[in-house]
Amino acid sequence: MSNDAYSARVRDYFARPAHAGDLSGGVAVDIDEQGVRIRLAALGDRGRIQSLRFRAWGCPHVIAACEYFCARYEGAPIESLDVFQASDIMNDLSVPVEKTGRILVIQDAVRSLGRIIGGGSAA
Amino acid sequence: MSNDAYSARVRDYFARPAHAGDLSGGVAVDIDEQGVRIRLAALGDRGRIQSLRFRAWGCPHVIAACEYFCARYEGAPIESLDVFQASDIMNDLSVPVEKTGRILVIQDAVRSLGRIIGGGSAA
Amino acid sequence: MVDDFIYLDYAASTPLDPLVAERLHDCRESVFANPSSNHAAGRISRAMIEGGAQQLAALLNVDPGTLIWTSGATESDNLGVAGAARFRSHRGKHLVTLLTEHKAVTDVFQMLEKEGFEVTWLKPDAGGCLDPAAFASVLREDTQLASIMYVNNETGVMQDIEAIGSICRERDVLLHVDAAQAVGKIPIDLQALPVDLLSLTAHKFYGPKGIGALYIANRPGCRVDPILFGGGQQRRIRPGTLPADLIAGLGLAAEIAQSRIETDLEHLGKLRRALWAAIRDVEGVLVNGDIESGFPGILNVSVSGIEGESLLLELEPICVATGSACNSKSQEPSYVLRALGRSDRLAQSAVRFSMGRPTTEADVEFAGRRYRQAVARLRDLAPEAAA
Amino acid sequence: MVDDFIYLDYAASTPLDPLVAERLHDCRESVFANPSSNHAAGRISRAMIEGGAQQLAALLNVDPGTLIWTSGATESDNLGVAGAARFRSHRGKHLVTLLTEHKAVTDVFQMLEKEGFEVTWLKPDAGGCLDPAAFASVLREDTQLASIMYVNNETGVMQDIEAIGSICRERDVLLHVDAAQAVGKIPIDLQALPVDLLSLTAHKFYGPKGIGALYIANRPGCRVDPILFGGGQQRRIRPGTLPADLIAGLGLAAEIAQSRIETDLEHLGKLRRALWAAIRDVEGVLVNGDIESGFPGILNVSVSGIEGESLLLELEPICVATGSACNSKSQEPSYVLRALGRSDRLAQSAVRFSMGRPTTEADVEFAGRRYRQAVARLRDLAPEAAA
Ligand SMILES: Cc1ncc(COP(=O)(O)O)c(C=O)c1O
Ligand SMILES: Cc1ncc(COP(=O)(O)O)c(C=O)c1O
Repeated sequence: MSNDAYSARVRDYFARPAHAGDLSGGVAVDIDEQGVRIRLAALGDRGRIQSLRFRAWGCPHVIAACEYFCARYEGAPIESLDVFQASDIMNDLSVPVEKTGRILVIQDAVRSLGRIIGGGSAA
Repeated sequence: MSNDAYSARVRDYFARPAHAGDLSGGVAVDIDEQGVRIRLAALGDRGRIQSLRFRAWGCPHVIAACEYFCARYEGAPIESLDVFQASDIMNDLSVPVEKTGRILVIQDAVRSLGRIIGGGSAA
Repeated sequence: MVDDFIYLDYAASTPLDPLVAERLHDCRESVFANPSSNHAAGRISRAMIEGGAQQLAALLNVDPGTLIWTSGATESDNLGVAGAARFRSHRGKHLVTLLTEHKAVTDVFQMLEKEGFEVTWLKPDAGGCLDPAAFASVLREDTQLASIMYVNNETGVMQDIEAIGSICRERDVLLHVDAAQAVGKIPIDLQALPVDLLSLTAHKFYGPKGIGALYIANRPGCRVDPILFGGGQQRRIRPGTLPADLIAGLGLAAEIAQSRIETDLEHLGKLRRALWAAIRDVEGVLVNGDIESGFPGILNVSVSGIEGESLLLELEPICVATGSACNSKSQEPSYVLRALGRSDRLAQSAVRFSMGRPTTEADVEFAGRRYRQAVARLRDLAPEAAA
Repeated sequence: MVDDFIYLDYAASTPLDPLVAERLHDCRESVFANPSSNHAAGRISRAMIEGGAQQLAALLNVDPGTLIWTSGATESDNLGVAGAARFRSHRGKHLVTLLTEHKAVTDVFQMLEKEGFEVTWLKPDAGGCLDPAAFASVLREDTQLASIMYVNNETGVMQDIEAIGSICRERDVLLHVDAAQAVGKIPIDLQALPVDLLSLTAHKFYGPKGIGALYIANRPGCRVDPILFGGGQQRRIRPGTLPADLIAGLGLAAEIAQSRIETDLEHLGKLRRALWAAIRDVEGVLVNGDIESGFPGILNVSVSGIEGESLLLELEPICVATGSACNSKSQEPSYVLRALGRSDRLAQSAVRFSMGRPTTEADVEFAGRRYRQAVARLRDLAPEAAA
């Protein structure tokens, strides 16, 4: 309902973030920007992202966006991280525009993750 | 009740002005002042006022005041007209102060009536 | 309805539509949170407000986002007129209005004059109408705003808002319309009508008292400076906790009005004809306004040789007005009727009968009879009758 | 009460007292006429308004004639502050207020600054209190008006209005008090308290939304310029058709409040103690304001390491506020808590629990449990938890 500041998906991801937590092994990025703190951890396997986990400190949209990202990119090709777009989150989760900056922080984290995990698997 | 612009007596006198009308014989004064028009007619008898009648064009307080005057002064000594006070009407009928001017018009008419009827009975 | 009086003062205020009363009552348990609150209870209040906005928007054929809630038409008039005049004051300080506007408009213009604005006060013709050509002729390069009411509250006279609005659009002048007596009573389509700001109040169309709105067209240059300051509610245009229940009531009243506007108009037309038929041959009786055109819910008549206050008391138990309700307490003859050229005496004898949905033909026939009797008795009481 | 949420936001707004709801509903048939109308129906409305005025006057121990009806505390604050400042501007243009006032006061002072007034903004101490001596020290020869709120809407902190008012009287400075959170909740005797202008709103004490009042002491030099213009209602101080039903509702709410103010205070004190007991050992939790003094209906707490918006969502179905309702939509940390010296982060994590008559101990215990769980889960989600 339009009177709710949070879409149903945001509420759902926020309440049950299946990918919250850590991974043993793999790589991780930490980012602390715009009052948002995120850690994304990934385990790659033969060009694909095998597992994703996150930790986050921020508003409900940030937490939900992290979960959304993890749920969507587990199993995806590692290269797809390079073309990940914050605008997908904005649209799919109906994030209000004034929060664009925060969602871009997640985009930054994802891109860094892509570089690390790509570099890691090449090594 | 205080929310009523008219006291119960004003409503009563206005609705049933027993002394409205004319007298055959006697004396009368006509006055037209402050947007109020009044005719007071009186019949004197041996120093007393035997009958009083009025006609009036004005607000309800003016009409009620004329009736009040007539009802009260029928049978009174003619001299009492000289000491008639508008303030009696103001108090007894709870006339709002902004109408003082109009009630003074009635006082003028009563005083004139006193002079004429006094003069008339002396003649 | 209380039956020890006959209420013919619907232009002053209307009773709640029974459905609106029920809606208000139903709100009391679940719709009480502050609609600005970001929680479940607050969302319920917000939903009620959005529903109300949609209903009112449908009645006026506008986007709900163009509506600002106020405490009534007085505040809407103040916000629309003073707010727009100030917002555009850097472009020019000339304003135009009509002598027969409601006090909530004329008093604002007088205040603006003290603030340094220049106001042209137009006089309507003897029938109360403003000639659009006369209006056009006073507009200047620096004219920024005009305020012309839709239906006059004393006489029911209707202005040609379409023509006046078109002139305003051509000349880049904002038009504010006080539609307190028009909304919910005559069809108003703001997609078709060139109006920039429009004031309304719910209690004139069977909605609750204490709630009104200002429509602000979504056009460049059409904005208002706020007149009240506080929280960030309503895009900072008007602060204060919104009464979600009253807005829901206003919305339902608007929806009901929309569904029956034609029926209501027909009903009122019949009543006005019946009332006029009952009193038209009273000697010296005159219609203030125009019996043919004009809003049919109002019949305003003067009569020669009768004092107005006594007439009103004599008419009891019929509840009618002299002039507008806001002036009923003062003894002064209506400035609206004076502007139509009535003498002080005739203006002072004016009685405004205003009919509404619950009014019956029996009501107006009784009122007509009573009017004849009242005039006859007061004439009989007057000194002239002795002659 | 709807039972899919627990409402702990009584400082934002209260539900109608059931008796008040009945009174409002009962008004719908007979109390609808315009109270300015000089006829039988209008008299009924006037009588309702006078009754309401008497009930409110009794609560405050004032003469009913000192009360001006408004649409709520926002309008009352605007009228009291801007109206009095302008009325006395020929004597001087210095004004004094507190940084932690409600927006309906601070935004008016900011507007007055643009108009050429000079405003001294006082900072309270870390507990939110204004030291009367600090207040006295900023008064000047040309100081005309001070506005100091009674109970702070975010923290419940109470100012020493008696001491501040006495200083004002000595120095011939008018004192306006925003008592929106105090009226009907704590005893206020305006015969004893040296206050010149006092704002209130019915929906904070179980009365209807859309109606409030401004008390204007009957003392020389204590007057306000109107901020709205229109009909001659309310001695020209505030125009517009008065909502007699809402005023009757406000009056009854005032009467009910008067009869149970002590019981209510005791009830709220118990609840606040229980709530604080349930959360006080959460790591890093801090009271904003003062748990000992202060209005017992409000408990505002911050907690380290927690993002406020997520905390609020996690607390659902408990309806609470961050900061005040009017600011709930904005992401900015409360300016009130910043003025108390809280960091942005701590201010942003603030939760205001506000209790009311219907609140039970079970409600606050549930809320306390939920708060602990919420803090724990959010901490667990944060990157630090990984370390
Ligand atoms: C034409 C007109 N404008 C404005 C108003 C003011 O409306 P309200 O008293 O609801 O503020 C009224 C009614 O009193 C009116 O008839
Ligand atoms: C202290 C204070 N002042 C003023 C107001 C404004 O009241 P209202 O929204 O009823 O105009 C409020 C409540 O929102 C308040 O808490």
